[in-house]
Amino acid sequence: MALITYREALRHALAEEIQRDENVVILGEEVAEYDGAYKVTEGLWKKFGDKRVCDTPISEAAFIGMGIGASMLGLRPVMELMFWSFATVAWDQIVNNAGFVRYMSGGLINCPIVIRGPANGGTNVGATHSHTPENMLANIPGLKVVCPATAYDAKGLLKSAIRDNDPVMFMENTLLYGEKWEVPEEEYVIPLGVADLKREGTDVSLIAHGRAALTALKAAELLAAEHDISAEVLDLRSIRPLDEEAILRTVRKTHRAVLIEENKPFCGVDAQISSLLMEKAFDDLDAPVLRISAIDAPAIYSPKVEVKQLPRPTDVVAKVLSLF
Amino acid sequence: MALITYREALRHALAEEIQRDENVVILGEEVAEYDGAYKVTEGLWKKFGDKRVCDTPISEAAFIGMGIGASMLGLRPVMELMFWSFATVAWDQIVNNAGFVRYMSGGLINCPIVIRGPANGGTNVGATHSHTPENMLANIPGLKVVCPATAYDAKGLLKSAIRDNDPVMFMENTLLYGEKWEVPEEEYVIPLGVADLKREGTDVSLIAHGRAALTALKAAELLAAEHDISAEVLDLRSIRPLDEEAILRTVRKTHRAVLIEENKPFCGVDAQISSLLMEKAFDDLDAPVLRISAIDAPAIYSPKVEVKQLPRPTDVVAKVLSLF
Amino acid sequence: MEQTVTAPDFASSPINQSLRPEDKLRFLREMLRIRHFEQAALKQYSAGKMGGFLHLYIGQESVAVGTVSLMGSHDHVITAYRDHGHALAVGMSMNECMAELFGKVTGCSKGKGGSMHFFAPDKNYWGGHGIVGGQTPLGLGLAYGLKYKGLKGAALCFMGDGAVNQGCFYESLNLASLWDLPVVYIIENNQYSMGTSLERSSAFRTCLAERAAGFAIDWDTCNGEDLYEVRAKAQVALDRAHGQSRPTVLEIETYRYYGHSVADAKHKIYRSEEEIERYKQDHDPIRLWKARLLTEGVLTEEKYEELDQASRTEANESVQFAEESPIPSDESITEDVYFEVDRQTTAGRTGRHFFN
Amino acid sequence: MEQTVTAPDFASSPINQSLRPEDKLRFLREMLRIRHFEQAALKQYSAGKMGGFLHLYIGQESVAVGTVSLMGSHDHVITAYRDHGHALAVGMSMNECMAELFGKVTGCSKGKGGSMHFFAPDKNYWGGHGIVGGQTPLGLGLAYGLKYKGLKGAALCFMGDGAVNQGCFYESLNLASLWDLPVVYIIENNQYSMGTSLERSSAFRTCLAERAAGFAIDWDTCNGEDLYEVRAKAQVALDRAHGQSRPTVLEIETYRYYGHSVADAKHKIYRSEEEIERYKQDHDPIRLWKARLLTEGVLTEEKYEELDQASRTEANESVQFAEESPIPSDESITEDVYFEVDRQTTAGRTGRHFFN
Ligand SMILES: Cc1ncc(C[n+]2csc(CCOP(=O)(O)OP(=O)(O)O)c2C)c(N)n1
Ligand SMILES: Cc1ncc(C[n+]2csc(CCOP(=O)(O)OP(=O)(O)O)c2C)c(N)n1
Ligand SMILES: [Mg+2]
Ligand SMILES: [Mg+2]
Repeated sequence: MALITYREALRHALAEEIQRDENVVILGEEVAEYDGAYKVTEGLWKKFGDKRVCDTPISEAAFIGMGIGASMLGLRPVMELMFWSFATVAWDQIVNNAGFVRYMSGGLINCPIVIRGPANGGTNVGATHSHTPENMLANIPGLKVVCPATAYDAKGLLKSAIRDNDPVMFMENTLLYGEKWEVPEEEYVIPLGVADLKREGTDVSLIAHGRAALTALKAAELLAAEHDISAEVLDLRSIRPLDEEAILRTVRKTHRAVLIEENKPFCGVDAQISSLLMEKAFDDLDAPVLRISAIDAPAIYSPKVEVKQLPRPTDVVAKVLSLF
Repeated sequence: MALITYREALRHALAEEIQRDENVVILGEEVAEYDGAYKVTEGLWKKFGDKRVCDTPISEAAFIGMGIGASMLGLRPVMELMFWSFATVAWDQIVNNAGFVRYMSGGLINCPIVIRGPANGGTNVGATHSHTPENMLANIPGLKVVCPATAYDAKGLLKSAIRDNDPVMFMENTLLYGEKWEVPEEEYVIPLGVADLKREGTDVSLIAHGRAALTALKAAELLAAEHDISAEVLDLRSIRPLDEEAILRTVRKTHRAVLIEENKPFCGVDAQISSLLMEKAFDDLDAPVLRISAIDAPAIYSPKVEVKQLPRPTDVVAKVLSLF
Repeated sequence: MEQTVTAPDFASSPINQSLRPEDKLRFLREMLRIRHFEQAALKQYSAGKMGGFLHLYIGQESVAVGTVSLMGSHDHVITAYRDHGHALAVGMSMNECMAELFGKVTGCSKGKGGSMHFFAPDKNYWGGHGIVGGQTPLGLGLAYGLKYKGLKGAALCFMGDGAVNQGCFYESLNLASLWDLPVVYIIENNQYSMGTSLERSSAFRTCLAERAAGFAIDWDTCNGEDLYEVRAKAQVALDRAHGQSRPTVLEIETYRYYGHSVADAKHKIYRSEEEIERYKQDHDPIRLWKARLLTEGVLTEEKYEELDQASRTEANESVQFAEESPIPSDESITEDVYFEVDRQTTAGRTGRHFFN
Repeated sequence: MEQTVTAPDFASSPINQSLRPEDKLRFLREMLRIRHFEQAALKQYSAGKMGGFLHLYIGQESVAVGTVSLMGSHDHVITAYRDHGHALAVGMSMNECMAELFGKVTGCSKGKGGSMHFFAPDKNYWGGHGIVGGQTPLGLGLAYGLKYKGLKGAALCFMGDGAVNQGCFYESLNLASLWDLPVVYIIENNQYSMGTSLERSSAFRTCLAERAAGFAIDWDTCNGEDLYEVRAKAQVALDRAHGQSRPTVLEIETYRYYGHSVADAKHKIYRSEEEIERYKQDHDPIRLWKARLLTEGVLTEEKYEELDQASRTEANESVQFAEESPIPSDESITEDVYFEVDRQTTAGRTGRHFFN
């Protein structure tokens, strides 16, 4: 297996799907001639040309809406938001059009669109550029939300997202673009709605998504090495659909859970996971399910401080220890 | 005490605050000459004139942003969204400007704005007009979110919201505008962040906000009358700040809780309340905390069916009974 | 648009000259269908048979009928919440429309969309959109999709005079012009956005459509009371879309007789009864079209009565159809949310999609 | 804007004629301060002393300095993320700006905003906004606030040539015109939005500012390399704001020498090195201003060296200041979120505000 970056994995997924289906088109700011602000689409414009890879003006409401309209006609647009933070100016299109058009038409209209881009803090770009809206968008029935943590997951999930006939909000992470993982050469897809048990353990379940899953893995290593605690790490990968069974399975095994996410705490995804465990695993729990989220303030710029605003492995370790 | 409608209570609060502070100005679509789409501002334009009560074009992004800019200069705009659903087109302004400007300026700039309007389903206006975004906006540190359930609360909370020096998202309910409650003639305010124990009980805590609090009250009556179960009803009133102590107090008293909201379930406010109870009341609970939310689909139009999409007293009763 | 001394007679424009008598009668019939459908709907609304809002199109019928009459097989329509007229004009049945208003399972959206959200993709009709201006980027997307697929078609995107103050419209204009997309934005200027007159909502030089000039987009204005003019001017836009793949903004002057929605109790306060009466008397598109056809000898009073009566009957029958249709089941609340779930594909069976 | 045969000399316009030599030297000094501040910042950025983005204003200095030089006590400024130039021009110290870039507690935003989010409300400077176009409704709000309070002032709202394609700008134009609000939208047209040239991002007739015409707003274009012209044209807009409470859109042609941000490695690919060189040689606002003042006899080479050196020194000292300043405490992460909490008012002490 080749060791490739998260960025390359995404690019390969895009290239493969462009080749596979003539209705797949990539649209977004700087995705074509500039090769992408974060170089995810590097080389694709050169390879596939103007029609399939296309630069847009800075008009998220219009071009996301345009993609939705085109998807209603049968195209499968893969729209890049330079940052998911910029979804704030296309919120209406995403929620009311992508989210609801199928429902309001009684199932007559589909919207096979993917909206993708990075959604993360930790890069010192300030509060306006550090949104993690997976919780808000997963609140909307009609939308699907995916947050891959590794190159392998990113590729397999993006391919599924593009083939999915419902609108998929695909949230990447700029801090991971340059990280490498093993990715098979042969084609594969990862279904949406299947969590990945990234580490087995017996004492506590660390449940996370996106980059927080990697934080959890590091914490698990520390717990094993320094505290003799065997932590299982479940990466949700897909927020909606959600792999509820996997969540219940791990908690019924370890009887303890710590939920980690980089979102802000109030009504974060982990609030939902916690309430799920409350409802369906109450008797399986030996201790309360605890949560670690970003420190509850807008993203601070100061680089040395922002790193502490997001959950770190040591934060997870401390939280886990408080359970024993 | 006079029996007045929720609508009148809001109107009185607006009129009193306009008279109290020359910086208070009401802005929104049809709020002036038309007397308000839902007649909340009826008569205010006639009484206070063009300067204080002002109709805007259908440009939510611009006029909400304008209100925020004006609030930075010291005005205290009270902006009406004809529906909170239309916040989708002003999402950037609400989140990034109102929510973050104080933080990003290191506390140099304040944003004493109120954005108010109805946020509810149940009126057969379809998915685009039935948003309940209290969960999403309470996710944003920097914003405050209030959801009054009665005329008394609406008046006292709106007055506090207008005097508050932070941005307050004030969510009303068209189904309540015409309902009447006792409201004192004398001036009063209700602080944000204080829940209201609307009914005392011993067996189970029903925790809710907005119209769901009234549903909970009706359920409590049914439970008492038909099942001899004594339910306590806590109305959160304010989502952020949140009266955590009151939540813990009631649950530590009854040891059982059912959470009711009209929001969609995934990452709804009650996901947060459940996770709070998980973390801080785990040992106090005799049963899992259960949730009732709107049925998880975009709001259906069909009047006879939509009424079943939102939590009804009988749904609450059934859920409570499942705990015993 | 400068006022010319003698107004041109658009009856003589090529697209109208080629009309056969039966075409002209069909337009009359279509306008009457809209009017009678809505009058029946209004009656049922008042009788408590439906919920939510009901935005009537009555007074504006010539716009939908005139423009839609030009559509070829690759032309598409999208509009706002005042959508019954366009729906019927593209050929939707009164039954499915009335049933939708009644919230019945036989409605065009199975009772899920309601008055503001009618759809018929099989008739190139993409709704019915409740958020003011929200349809404008979607219309752009239809045009983009047509161009992408290499089809010679256009997207007709309708909007109100108030909707022009939503920003996404301008973003769409820029994209349409920059990318040569075949979209025709039709501003149905009925002079009011709810209770706000045009002058109180919008700053402009001569008209709203002129705002398109700044984006290097061709624009025109049009007297909507005259079906011939509507067709003639809309055809210019369609030709531009089909031939040059260029957008147009066409502002059509029109008028609504009823309130913004049926719930609008103030509509005789923000505008005078005389104004409404004047429009009904002197500018009614059906009345004018009828007079025109009588003059042309295409129509007789008897034929008019026949058409009028037929539409009335159709409307009444649609009420009965709606009345007798079943309401959606409780389970249907969570249907039509996800394609994959509805079809029970592997994707739809993987993971939890709903959270009650 | 038509090309006139002999370009007018804006030195002779009243607002420039009244300038004293020391004013002219002050403008030079301000431009040099911006340039040296940013060059120092670039060096520190490359040395890893700061995070995030760094969008340099170098090449555009005449725009901020020229326009801000006209501001009276009730005039206000708001801009986008390329905000260092405006910040220094309104009188912010290099220390607080550099410290902000370093993420230090002594920064203008206590290290919370970073490069894109500078603020100094005491100097009528309202930021520094990261979302493209997001400042345009806020600028409208400043103008509205001024008018509401009965103050004779204006809001200068700066934006890029790419930002004109955000819809809220047009919503703002409509409101500004409809309500006679004293806002001046200044498009700093540096010909690129990131890697996209003007022609690839925007459809227009003669220029971007002309889009304002559709909203019945006065507009003009301006050669930004000439400080005199910037002042003369901006003064017309300010007079209109102050005297008639009317908005203006002023498009100022300018150029940035560096990439979109320092991270923009491709900026010599989407535009040619020759193009950049040509601007530096023939259109540099500082070089041109220097030449002008030398010609006018207001400046000597020695004086120039002195000013240049002073700005360099100030910049270097600001680096040292930033370097030596403390970083924010961990607790400060949750400070400055809510006024009421920070002040520990009753409201701030009631209920839970934070949820970790
Ligand atoms: C974004 C948004 N803001 C406000 C509304 C409420 N609203 C619905 S229709 C309408 C008036 C629209 O007027 P116009 O565009 O002229 O269309 P008309 O009703 O005259 O057909 C308003 C304010 C809405 N649906 N969406
Ligand atoms: C809504 C939004 N979309 C995209 C971006 C990313 N972005 C930041 S600056 C920029 C280019 C803006 O160009 P222009 O307005 O010409 O200003 P300039 O950088 O030239 O000063 C882009 C695309 C953003 N910050 N906000
Ligand atoms: Mg109208
Ligand atoms: Mg630019």
